[in-house]
Amino acid sequence: MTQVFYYVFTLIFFLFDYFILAMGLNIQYGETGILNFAYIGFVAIGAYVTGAVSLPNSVGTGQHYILGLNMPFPFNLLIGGLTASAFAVLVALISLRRLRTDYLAMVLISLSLVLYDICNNFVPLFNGADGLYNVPAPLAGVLHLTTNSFIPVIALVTGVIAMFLWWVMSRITQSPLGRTFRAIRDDETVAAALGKNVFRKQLTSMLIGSFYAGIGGGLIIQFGGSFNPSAWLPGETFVVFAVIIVGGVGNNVGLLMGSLLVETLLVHLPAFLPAIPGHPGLIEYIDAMLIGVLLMVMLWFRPQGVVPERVRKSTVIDKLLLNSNGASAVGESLHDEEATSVSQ
Amino acid sequence: MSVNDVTTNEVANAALSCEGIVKSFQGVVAVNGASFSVPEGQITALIGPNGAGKTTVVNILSGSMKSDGGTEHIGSTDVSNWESYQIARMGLMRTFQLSRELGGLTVLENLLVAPKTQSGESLFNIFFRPGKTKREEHANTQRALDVLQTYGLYALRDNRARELSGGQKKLLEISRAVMAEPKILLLDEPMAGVNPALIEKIGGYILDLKAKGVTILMVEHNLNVVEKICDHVIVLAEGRTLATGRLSELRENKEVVRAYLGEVIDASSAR
Amino acid sequence: MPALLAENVTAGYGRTPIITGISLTADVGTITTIVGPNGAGKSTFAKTLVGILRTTTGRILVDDVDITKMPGHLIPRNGLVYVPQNDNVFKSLTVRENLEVGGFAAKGDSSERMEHILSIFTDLAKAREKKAGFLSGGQQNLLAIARALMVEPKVIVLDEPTAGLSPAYTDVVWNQIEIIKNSNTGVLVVEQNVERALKHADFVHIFVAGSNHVHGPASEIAVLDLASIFLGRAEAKRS
Amino acid sequence: MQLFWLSFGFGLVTASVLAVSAVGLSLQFGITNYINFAYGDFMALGAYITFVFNNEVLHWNIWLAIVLAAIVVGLFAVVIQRVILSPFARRFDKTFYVLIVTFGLSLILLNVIYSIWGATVRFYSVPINRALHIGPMLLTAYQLIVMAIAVVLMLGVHVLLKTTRLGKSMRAMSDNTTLAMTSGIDTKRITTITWFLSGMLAGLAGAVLGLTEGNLTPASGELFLFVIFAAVIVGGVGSIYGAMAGAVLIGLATEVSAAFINPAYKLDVAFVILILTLLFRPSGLFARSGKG
Repeated sequence: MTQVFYYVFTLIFFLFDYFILAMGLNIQYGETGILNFAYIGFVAIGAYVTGAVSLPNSVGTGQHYILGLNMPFPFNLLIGGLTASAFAVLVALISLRRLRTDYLAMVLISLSLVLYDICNNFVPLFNGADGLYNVPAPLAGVLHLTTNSFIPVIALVTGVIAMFLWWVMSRITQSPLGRTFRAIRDDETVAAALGKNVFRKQLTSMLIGSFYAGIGGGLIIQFGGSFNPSAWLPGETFVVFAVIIVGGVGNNVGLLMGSLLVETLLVHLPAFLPAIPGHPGLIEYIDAMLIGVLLMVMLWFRPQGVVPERVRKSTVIDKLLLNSNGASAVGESLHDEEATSVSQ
Repeated sequence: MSVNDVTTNEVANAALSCEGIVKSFQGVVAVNGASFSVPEGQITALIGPNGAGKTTVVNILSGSMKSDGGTEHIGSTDVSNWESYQIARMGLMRTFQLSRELGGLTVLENLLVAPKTQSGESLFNIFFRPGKTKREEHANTQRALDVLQTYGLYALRDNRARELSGGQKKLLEISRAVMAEPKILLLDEPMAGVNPALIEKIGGYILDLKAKGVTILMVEHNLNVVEKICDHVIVLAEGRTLATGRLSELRENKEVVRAYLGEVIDASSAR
Repeated sequence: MPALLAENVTAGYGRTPIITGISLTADVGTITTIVGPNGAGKSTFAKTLVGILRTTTGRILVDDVDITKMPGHLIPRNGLVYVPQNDNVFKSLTVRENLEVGGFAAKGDSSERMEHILSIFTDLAKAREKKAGFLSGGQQNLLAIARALMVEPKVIVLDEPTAGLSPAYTDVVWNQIEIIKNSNTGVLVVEQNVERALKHADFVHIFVAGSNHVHGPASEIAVLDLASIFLGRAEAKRS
Repeated sequence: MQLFWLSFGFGLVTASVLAVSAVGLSLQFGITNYINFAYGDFMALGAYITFVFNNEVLHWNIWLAIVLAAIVVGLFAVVIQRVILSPFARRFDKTFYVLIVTFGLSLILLNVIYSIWGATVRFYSVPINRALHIGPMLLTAYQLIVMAIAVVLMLGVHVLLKTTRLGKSMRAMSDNTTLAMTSGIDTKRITTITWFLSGMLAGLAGAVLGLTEGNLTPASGELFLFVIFAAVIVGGVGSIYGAMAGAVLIGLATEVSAAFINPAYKLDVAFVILILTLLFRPSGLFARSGKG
């Protein structure tokens, strides 16, 4: 019974964590139109940095990493997110300015592989292929948690962070900045002709999205206490793409749905199935195939996702304005005919 | 002040001018030293036969395309080869020949994108100066709704722009540019593919803009329209400025007729 | 029987038709031109003939073969070739290779045909091994025409073959078109330059707003008030 | 100096594998105008099918196995193009979607390979091979044969493109698809053939990669993919000869640098060259002329 209880919280953790990751990729791909195939690399940076700054001095643990600051939660997480952001801006500065979509995709996927290669081989950075382990559990000391009772707590904490980040993201997507992002996604040339500094806005979008990637990654290492290169092979980026495309590009509720369908139900639930005897890992492989197939089927039959992007209606603002200015109501009836007569 | 005064004084009153614009695509010359100036507060037509380089000139003037040579001034500021967004911030707005609506945005949002400086476009302001952002957004929305009313798109404000008809997209294109409060407006064939009733209407809108002091340069090949609403005409042929003046004068100009109908084959009549 | 027969053709991009109910013919040994103001649908019509755009109504016959629904690459094999206005050569291929590609759809020996064509297009013969992308605009247009001729077409459709060319080079191109006409081929030219169109054409169609209600032998069209049609002073009337 | 020549020899071997795979990728890109992110998995598939023919079941000669595997992957590529990629490319006009689909395809194929052959490292059944001294270089007979295959294939591709009707049609189509169609080229047929060739080269490259590296793992193709990207971008995307030149440059640079830095990072050298190229000559060092 308790086993099931912890499984459920593990699923809840991943639901919220991938919701965070999906929001980050969505602002880049769904809102701004940047095809970031290196996304998982930024997640990894967040995870490693969060882990590295939370670990105590390396003496005795046998691990190699840069700092040993033993930083407490949530500052470690924040540092992880900010580092991922800073790195994303650096990458964008080099690659985003004049590359067409497919060049950019090639460069970013290459970057993702190179980061993987370096982290896997360069031991002094993040302990090479072994990765970081024994990362202190957040709040464990404060709340006197055991290995098991820790799981519901971190799931809850992640849920709270996800809700907060959802609120932040809604503020951004509903703001003029979010609108400008979508204008760039729809037509860069028009956005530029309207006086928008497209490159700078793309940088901003990369910065925001990668911060989310970093936080999501940081939470993963806090949850598991360890993180190594095999957790973030470039194909993992695709899982996040699957989450946002299945759920609904450009809609935060859709992203939560996508995280539930893809990450929770497809990726993690089958992990608890007993292995098929004689075929270790087969379930995971089939699982990954299913994600690929699901994404293609969705793209073909329902490209807008389970919960499509909302039409941002003017009614709310309109009501506010109508109170101060009655002219709009008169205008509506007058202009209805005109608008239809224009159709040709 | 009459139109003639403007044309004689055009250098002094030029809102926009260019000198020796050159552009070629893979060895094929599209614009070959076009030079002209657009008098302030007037409607100027840019006409010429197919392949004369009109759209390329508009693209270069608005910064959507880089020229191979030549200079451009807005007022007295040298803006040669500035980025598109920098030119837009100087108050020059353009429309596109084939309407380029921001398809995923609603009609209202298309307009709301346009105002040049919006404090809500900064991450800092969104979270730390929400009041200012909100006030600005409300003012912009009010103005956008007014513009939509003026252009007969009010009822469609919540429709996705990609769902509009061809004519409605044309109107959206113009109203979006107007929303940015341009000093200079470049219209690339605003009447192309538009039914006669709507041509009449768009013509009226353009005259209204002129009355508000907007300088307009429009590429147009419907010469009836040019005759009715334009003060001044620039004829472009083979990438060069062939003539400038009023349409009635230009109709008698042999070179202009030649550019439209082909060179006069009889050597004696060909100057 | 005309080499090319278009009957009641309507076509456009998406749902909106650009050209409506156009019928015309082009005969072997004659030049038929299509003139008209910008945006009248001249190029759209040319693209519809060769299968880049599809008709919504009407039919197109070449030598009595119905090509209306035929896959685009089979149309040249049936004797109808097209020279677009822009991007009309394979830029990274040499002049010779461009001609070879043109000859793929032809029956019989195309190397002989190529020598014959190069003997007419002397400019191209000199640039045989040059990449087409490095030719001047005028030379590219000539190469495009020469490539189209490689299939020994019954009808060749030229979309503004002299647009953007200098007057001298315009002469060169028209001379070639005259030669083509005399080699047992029907020529259909979309032309901006009305004087030229009238000088060389046997038959002229004037397109206005997507239809060709003014048409006739060049001599009849020449006496119309063309300036009024083009510079938009009044409705054109047949005299 | 001896170390230099040794690594130079390995560089030529890597360049050979790289050239074959980069040309395969470029051929397909030129025709369809989108990048196939599953290309690395096509390679891995080639390697494992070779393994099946050579070792697991049939015990055929390695070269025969490679050739047959290449043909199988070629046919497989055609099926993938017909059933999945081409419908997506026709339906969505933004490249975005097709790129994501090929990315997804890559995930599927990788896991198919894992499901069938597992994660264990596999080896071809080939006799142990003593290295031969070729001038200052030290190479095995297999490595020499791989180099010879690459040279022959590159010459073959050159002859195909420059002299045959098929090759000229392919080049014409990669220049301008509509014009090719109105000139009488059956663009659908050319696309199919190109995918077949591209798949064949991928399968072959994957197999010889396994042979030169001495082992095969399911992810080896994907890891090699970015080196291919580096070669293709450095050479100028879409240019076949650029891809060949890029392959030689990247192949030599990665192996020669491995003589002087930790060999674990030799592939990252490719990435550094890629970034430098993008910064200073974004259209590639050997960008094709005559086309913008």
